Amino acid sequence: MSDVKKFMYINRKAPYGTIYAWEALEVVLIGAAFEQDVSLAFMDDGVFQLVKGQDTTELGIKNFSPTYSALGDYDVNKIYVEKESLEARGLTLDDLMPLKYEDEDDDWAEKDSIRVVTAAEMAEILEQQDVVLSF
Amino acid sequence: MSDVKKFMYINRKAPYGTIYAWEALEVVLIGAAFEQDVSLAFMDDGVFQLVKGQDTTELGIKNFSPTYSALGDYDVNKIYVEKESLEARGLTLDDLMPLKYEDEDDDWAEKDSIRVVTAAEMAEILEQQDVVLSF
Amino acid sequence: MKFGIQVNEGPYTHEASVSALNFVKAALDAGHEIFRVFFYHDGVNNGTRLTTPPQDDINIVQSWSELAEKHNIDLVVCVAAAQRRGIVDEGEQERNGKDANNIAPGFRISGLGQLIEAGIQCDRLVVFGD
Amino acid sequence: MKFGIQVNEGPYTHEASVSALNFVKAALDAGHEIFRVFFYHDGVNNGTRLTTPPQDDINIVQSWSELAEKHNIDLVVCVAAAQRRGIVDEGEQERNGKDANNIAPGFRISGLGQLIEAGIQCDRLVVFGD
Amino acid sequence: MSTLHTVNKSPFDRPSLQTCLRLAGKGNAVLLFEDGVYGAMQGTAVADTVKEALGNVSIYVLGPDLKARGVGEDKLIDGIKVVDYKGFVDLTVENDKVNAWL
Amino acid sequence: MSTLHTVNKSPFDRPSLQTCLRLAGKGNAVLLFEDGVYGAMQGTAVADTVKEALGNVSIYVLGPDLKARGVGEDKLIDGIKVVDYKGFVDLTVENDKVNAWL
Repeated sequence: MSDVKKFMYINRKAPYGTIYAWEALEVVLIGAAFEQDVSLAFMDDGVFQLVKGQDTTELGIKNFSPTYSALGDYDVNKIYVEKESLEARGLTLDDLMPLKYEDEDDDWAEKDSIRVVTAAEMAEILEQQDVVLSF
Repeated sequence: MSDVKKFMYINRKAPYGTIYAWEALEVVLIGAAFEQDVSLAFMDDGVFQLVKGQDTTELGIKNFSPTYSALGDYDVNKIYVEKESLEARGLTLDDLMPLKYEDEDDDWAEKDSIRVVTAAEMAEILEQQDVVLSF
Repeated sequence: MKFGIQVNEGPYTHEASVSALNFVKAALDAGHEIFRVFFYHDGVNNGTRLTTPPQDDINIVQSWSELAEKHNIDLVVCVAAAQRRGIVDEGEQERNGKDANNIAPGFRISGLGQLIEAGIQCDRLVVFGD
Repeated sequence: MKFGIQVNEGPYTHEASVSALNFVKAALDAGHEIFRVFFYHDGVNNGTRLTTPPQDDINIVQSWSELAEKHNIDLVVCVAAAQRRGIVDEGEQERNGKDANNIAPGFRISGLGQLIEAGIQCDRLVVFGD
Repeated sequence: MSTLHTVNKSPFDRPSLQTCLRLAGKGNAVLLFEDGVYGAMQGTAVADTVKEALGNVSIYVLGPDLKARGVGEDKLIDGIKVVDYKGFVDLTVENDKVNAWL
Repeated sequence: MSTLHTVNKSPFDRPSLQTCLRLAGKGNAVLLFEDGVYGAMQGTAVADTVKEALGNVSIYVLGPDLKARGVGEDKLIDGIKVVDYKGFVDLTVENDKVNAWL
């Protein structure tokens, strides 16, 4: 096994109703400092975490959704969203925040971090991981 | 409104996986001392609470299922179980603990506390309540 | 109208505490009475003064304490649920031989009868949970 | 084989703590090494010494403490999750100006890096949660 | 007696909404809040069930929870009414009791 | 690489089992424990889905959790194997990683 492991963070819960989404993101941010090969997967209600236009002002609690946009700066840019989960919830890529990163191997071109994948593709991605953290 | 209120305890969660079933039962036992008109409803995974033959020895945690059999002694004898929830889980009345009570208005005859009701009947029973506690 | 409130989940972990806080504030604003807030299950964790939430987020425990003081609201933590989860006041500390307590200002620990009483006395019982 | 264990839920509320305890015991019995148990989310509530569980039920906190002492297991409570939920050791007590602490014997409070490190160092990471 | 049913669970994660709609009496009111607000969205796998239920019960959704989740009011199923916390309190007063489908 | 998937949720209460079976690779192992053991029962609304999955993955169920819930081994879907905690540990060793479907 090489020194670098493939870490996958699986996000399957909606934001705000419970804290899992936010505390998972805190792990991802800390984990980014360890220079492993990091991916995030969003499926089931986890896809709701990425919906744009979140505004928690009237609830009086912290809106943590801007943090997703900062993931690219932490070199976290492989964000897989399951197509089947989006469809069951009436969502398309256009409903999600446009997460970007700058590709240092391609003259710092700005690219999309989010990749919508089918269940079959997601299954393959999961197979390739070394460590899976679930939230 | 009369002095006696109709209290309904709704149980919709499986036992042991989470504590809701057991802590709900603790409320029912304390509530029995207040001489209100008490009913219990079991639906969704709550019907699993009443399955007979529970044995937690190998898990090393408390088996609270014998407490259901004591409910009759606390004058808690209206226990409604939704038919549709049983059927979806492959269960019949025979799979449940035989909960009994002695009817003081009928020469202390031993009677069954559990009544399997359809969703439509359950809806009517819920309509008649004054206070609903949900677990 | 007289309201009883039941809170079944801990702060931050579940939105239930915040929903209950917002509901109680709106009910008070509309001139209703809050007879009691009863904390059950993990809801008892609303009553610890040892939390240090992030500075950019709501301080839920403090919000309850302030609300209780301002509007004289009865915040009751269930004793049985509290014992399982380590929420302790001075009386419980002594009774159970503990070397510390962690109850927050404005909260008191009492029995489940206080929940039933709220159900009997109040015009409405509203449950917030998971 | 070297195991890392993550526990995401509080004792009693969810079976996760008991499952993790039983898994750790079975792994030790089979001759494996437990590198670390990391308590996250409500899992941090496993680390309070202020619980008084019913006498006819398992004492989960004490079971962790005994296991840690007997097998020298590293029980780590996440500091960020602990601050939100009021789990405090002496260092945190001082740092956050609290008047008490409640950490149980054998537990220590540290950062999320300890979880990532467990993921890197261990042959297997097993997560227990809700 | 009229009942206010509250649903705080995502209909994609728990059976709460489905069970609530199966057991709510005719003319009752249902309030979707917390993660329950996702049940008010158009075009989802449960939208048809919810639309059908509108013939039996009144359905409300809590605005502050919608906004937190980025769900615009233009995304809601026709006939569902948005209320704020004051409206939530009013609903508990207008009905005789509250039944929380946790 | 072979994966052990763990499912600790009732298939009637959460989508965990369904999602796990949708995303588990061919030849992977699935362990049902805690409330997840209800997914191993015959004659339920999800039993056909589970039976079908047995063509793709191996399914195990944790005995101590079955007993706690009063589910006899005679009630299990054919082909599901019962393991104890030692067997759970062995499964995590035999597979390259563990994926918990919480």
